[in-house]
Order: sequence, then C-alpha cells, then structure tokens
Amino acid sequence: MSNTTTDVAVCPECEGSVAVADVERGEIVQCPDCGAELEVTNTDPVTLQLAPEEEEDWGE
Amino acid sequence: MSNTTTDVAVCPECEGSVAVADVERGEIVQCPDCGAELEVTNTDPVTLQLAPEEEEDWGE
Amino acid sequence: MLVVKIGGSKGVDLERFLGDVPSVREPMVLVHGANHELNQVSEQLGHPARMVTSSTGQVSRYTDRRTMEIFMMVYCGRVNKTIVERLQGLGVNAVGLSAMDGAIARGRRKEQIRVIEDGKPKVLRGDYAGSIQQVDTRLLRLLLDSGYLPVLTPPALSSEGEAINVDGDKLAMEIAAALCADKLLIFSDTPGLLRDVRDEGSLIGRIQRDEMEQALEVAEGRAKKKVIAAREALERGIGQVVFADGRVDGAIQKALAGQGTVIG
Amino acid sequence: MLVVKIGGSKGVDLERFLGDVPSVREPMVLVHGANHELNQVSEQLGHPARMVTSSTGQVSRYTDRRTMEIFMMVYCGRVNKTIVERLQGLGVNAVGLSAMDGAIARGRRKEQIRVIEDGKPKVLRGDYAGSIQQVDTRLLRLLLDSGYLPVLTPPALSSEGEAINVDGDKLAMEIAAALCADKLLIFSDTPGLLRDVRDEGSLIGRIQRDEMEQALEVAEGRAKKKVIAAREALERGIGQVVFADGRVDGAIQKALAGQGTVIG
Repeated sequence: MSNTTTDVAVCPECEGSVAVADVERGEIVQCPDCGAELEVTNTDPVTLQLAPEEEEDWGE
Repeated sequence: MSNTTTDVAVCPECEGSVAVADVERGEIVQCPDCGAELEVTNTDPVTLQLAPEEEEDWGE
Repeated sequence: MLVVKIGGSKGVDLERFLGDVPSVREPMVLVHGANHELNQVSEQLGHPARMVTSSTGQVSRYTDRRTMEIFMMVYCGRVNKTIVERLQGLGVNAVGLSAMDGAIARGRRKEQIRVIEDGKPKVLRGDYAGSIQQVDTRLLRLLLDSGYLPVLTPPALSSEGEAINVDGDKLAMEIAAALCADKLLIFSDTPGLLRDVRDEGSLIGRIQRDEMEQALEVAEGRAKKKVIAAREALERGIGQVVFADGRVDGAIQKALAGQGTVIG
Repeated sequence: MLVVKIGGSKGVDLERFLGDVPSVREPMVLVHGANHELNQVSEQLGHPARMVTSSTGQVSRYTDRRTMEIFMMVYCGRVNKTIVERLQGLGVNAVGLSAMDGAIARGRRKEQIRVIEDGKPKVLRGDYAGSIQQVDTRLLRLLLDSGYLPVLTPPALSSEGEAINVDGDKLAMEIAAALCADKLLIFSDTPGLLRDVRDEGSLIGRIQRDEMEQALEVAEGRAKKKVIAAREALERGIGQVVFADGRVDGAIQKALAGQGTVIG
C-alpha cells in the first residue's frame, strides 16, 4: 500500500464530496457526482473551483 | 631566479635584436635600438611587427 | 507583395538563405521565428523550455515572464538583428521589428490554458502567449513605401499592452492577409509538405484549393498547424501559399518558381 | 525636438522613468543603453565582460563576436523591447530600433585597438566596436512625422555592414545633432554632474557655454566622457544638454524645467 494521502474536498457545483490523492495545484479532477471538471486551486487543504473551458490556439 | 625563457627577435624597423621574456600575443614591446613600438604577433617563436597607432574613442 | 516566413528550425542556414533576398524585386516583409535558438539559450540560462500539450495534441511553449524575457533576447535581439546586420551588409535596407513595435499585431492573452503534463490534465496560469486578433499595417506600409524591408518577429501585444508569444507562422499569415499579399512563402528544413515526414522524397507538389481536406489528413504535428494556417490564408484572400526548402541556394526564387508544396 | 538618453546604470528604475513619457508633448527620440544588464547576462552565459583601458584611461568593453551576440540579445532584445512593451501599455506608440535598422548610424570599426591590460600595453584585434561617422535621419523623421516614438539602441553599422558597439551617449548626441534637437537630456543614477562623485550634494547646476573647460577638470571617468560629448553637442548645434536624475518621478519634466546640470 503506497502511503498516498487522500483528501476529501467539496465540489463547488453540486457540493458533493470529491476524494483526491497526491494532486498538484492546477491539476484538473472530475467530480464523481455531477461530472464537473474541477481545478485544484490549493493543496493544503485541497480546494476546488470550476476548471476554465478548453481553448485552442496558443503561441509557438 | 624565475625560469623565464628569454627569446631574441628581430626588430622589423632597424633589424636590431630585441630580447623578450614571457610575452603574450598582442603585447607591445619597445625596440631598445630604434625605440619603435612593436607588436608581438607570435610567441613560438616570437615574431614582431610595427604596432598600430594609438586611436581614441571606442564603444560603450 | 510578398510575405516570407523563415522558421526557427536548426536545419536552415540563415546566412545562406538571406543571400537570395537582394534578388527579390517586389515589396517584401520577412517574418522569422527562433524556436531552436530559444531552446538553447533557455538551457544555458538555467530556465529550460517547458513544452505543454493541449488535449487536442497541440504542442506549445509555456511562456512565463522569465521565458518571455529570454524570448525577447533571442527573437528580437540575436536572430532579428543578425538578419538585419546580414541584409544591410548585402545592401538591403532592412528594418527589424517585433510585432509589438508600432502595435503591428494585437492579440488576446490566454489567462489560463488547459494542458496535459506528465499525463495529467492541468490548468496553467501566467502564460504570456495568445492568438492574434488584429493587425495594424500602417507602420509596415510606411516602411515598404519608403523602400525599407521590414524584418518582423514575435512577440505581439495583448490588449493590456503586454508582450505575448504568438505562433510565427500565424503571424506571417495574419500579416500576409492584412497586406493582401500575392504570395506567402513559408520556409523550413524540409522540401515542403511531406506525405511521410521521414521521407524527404514524399513531397506533395501541388494542392488545389479543393484538395485541402485530404492535405489535412496527410500532415502531422507541426506540419498540421502549417496546413491549417494555409487554408485560412487562402480564405483570407492571400493569393498562394508555398511551403518550400529554406536550405537550398536561391531558396526564394525557387519557391517563387513553384518548387515545394504550392497551395492555391 | 527632444532626444532623451536613459543609461544602462543599475540605479535607474526604467518602469518608473517611462511613466513620465506620455506627459511629453513634443516629438521625441529615446536612446538607451544596457551596460549593467549586459554584464549580468554575459556572466550568466559564461562569457564575462572583458573591460579594457586605453592608454589615456578610457574604459570600454572588448566586444568580440560572441560578446556582440549577447550585446544584441540584451540591448536590442530584452531592454529595447521591454521599453516598447511598457510604452505601448501606456498608450505611447513606440517603435524599437537598433542603429543598424534603416542604417540609422554608420561608423568605422577599429580593426585593432591599443589597450593596457594587467598593466601591459597590448594590441587587441577582432573588436566589434567603433565610432559613429554618419547618421541617416530619414527613418527617424518618417516615424516621428507619423506620430511614432522611436526607441533607439546601439549597435550601429560599420562601413562593411557589420554590427559595431558604439557609446550610447555618443549615439544620443549624434542623433540629436543630426535631428537639430532643441534639447538632449541624459539621465543616469545621479542628480547630474557632481563636483565630487561620492557626494550627491555637489551638483553642478549650470554650465554656460564659456565655462566648459573648467567643467572638464571637474568630471572624472564616465562623467568626463559625458562632458566631452556635451561640448561637442553644443558645437554641433544642439540647443541645450541636461544631465539629470533618472531615478525620480516625473524625471523628464523636471529635467525640462532645468533640474540637474544644464549646459548651454
């Protein structure tokens, strides 16, 4: 058993609980209840916000 | 006594002999006979040519 | 009117390519990249390039503020001015500019971008990169009408007046469209668009306007981005787009004569 | 017509200085150096600056080809384009140029120079540095007449079309003379010319045209070079030369109002 720490955060969309392990700031996770794509804005403790839309076409 | 190696080169102006020790390429030495300012163009063996005139005013 | 894009790929000998510029009689804007040099200098300065991939596979450079400083040094400093130096030495009255100068190209900075890094989907912020929204050709026309040769490089300007990294091919295409260029010549270290990127013999010679869709299937990775740009270029009124070999002597004249992949 | 020189000294906050530019109504050319940044980046790239001294005590940077590449990166890349970015953000339509662009300044490259290094007199070759012989103002006038603000930096062009390092103050003076500028404002990290370089209170306020010789005795090192440039500037028809403090808010307006060392 690897000693991953599992955190439980609240989904900002449906207030369901989202279990996350070993996430980095900026990482995108999916809410198991409502399926919303959420961005990890902090890791200690883990806080989530709705991830921005996908956008194409950047620099070189 | 430091083990400086002394070379003897020929002055291009007066063909006098110029003894030089531990010189670098580009260094300026003076001919003991005619006083001309000479540039060391090579060190192994030492060769001399007349040094260019002094010029002022360069970059930053 | 001609717009010529010379890439930042390492295979192209810039010195040799520029030797052909004096032979070009018509008004011309030269747009260049410096991708390869930027990777080298970033490494030397201890801030190695961080390439990120979008979920659709598009690869681009994450351009934080430190990267943008090095970007300016390499694109606007070393490569742009080495080109100007070389052209002036050939008697061509070049004027080197970034797309910020005279606010030539303005774009929108992506506040945050979604990428896949180490297999994980992420949101990245503080990326000084974006897409071009508008081109102001007044400065370019002023220079062209007075006989100068503009040598243009990213970065462009965001609406908030910040430097933003924009794709060199896209910049060339936007400039060509805005100047209603007859031809947009895009040079790199391959003979043109290849059916099989590993086989330089698999050159696609000609793509008529109605064969664009098939061409899109053929191209991979960076080449795919180039075909997308070409299609849009034709839609925007540019007469012809040519992907040609920047490594050969007389590269520009050969491309003008149709050597490479001619589209439109 | 105003020519403003902002030095490469580390003491000046460029961001803050540029905040005053929008307040200037008359046509203006901004000339800048980047001495301090060049020393830093040369160090980081493992090619540290090699300063050499002439037999008359003049200190300058030995500019071999590798140094010139870094020079272009720092002067024409980082500093020039950061200034353009900042000014565009302030709504000033800046156009960044080196003195090679449009062949603005041509000069003679010294094939070899005589220096004193480690106490020994030497001849150094391969120095891409020189003095300005001729200025072509057409590109600058074209830009000024169309409402752009040229932001100019060394290097200049040698007669063989090579980039050459030229003194930033001299470049500003040559440009001011060629444009028949009313005022040449030279900013640095001191209040102006000081009787005693260690004492910022020893500011020389005014030097009339006939007091130039005494001023030359007062100045030391880099300041001496500045006074020589000022004298020549007046002889070449520039109305007034002001050495002023680049660190204060509203630096340009204060210099225009006579704060600093006013000559002529």
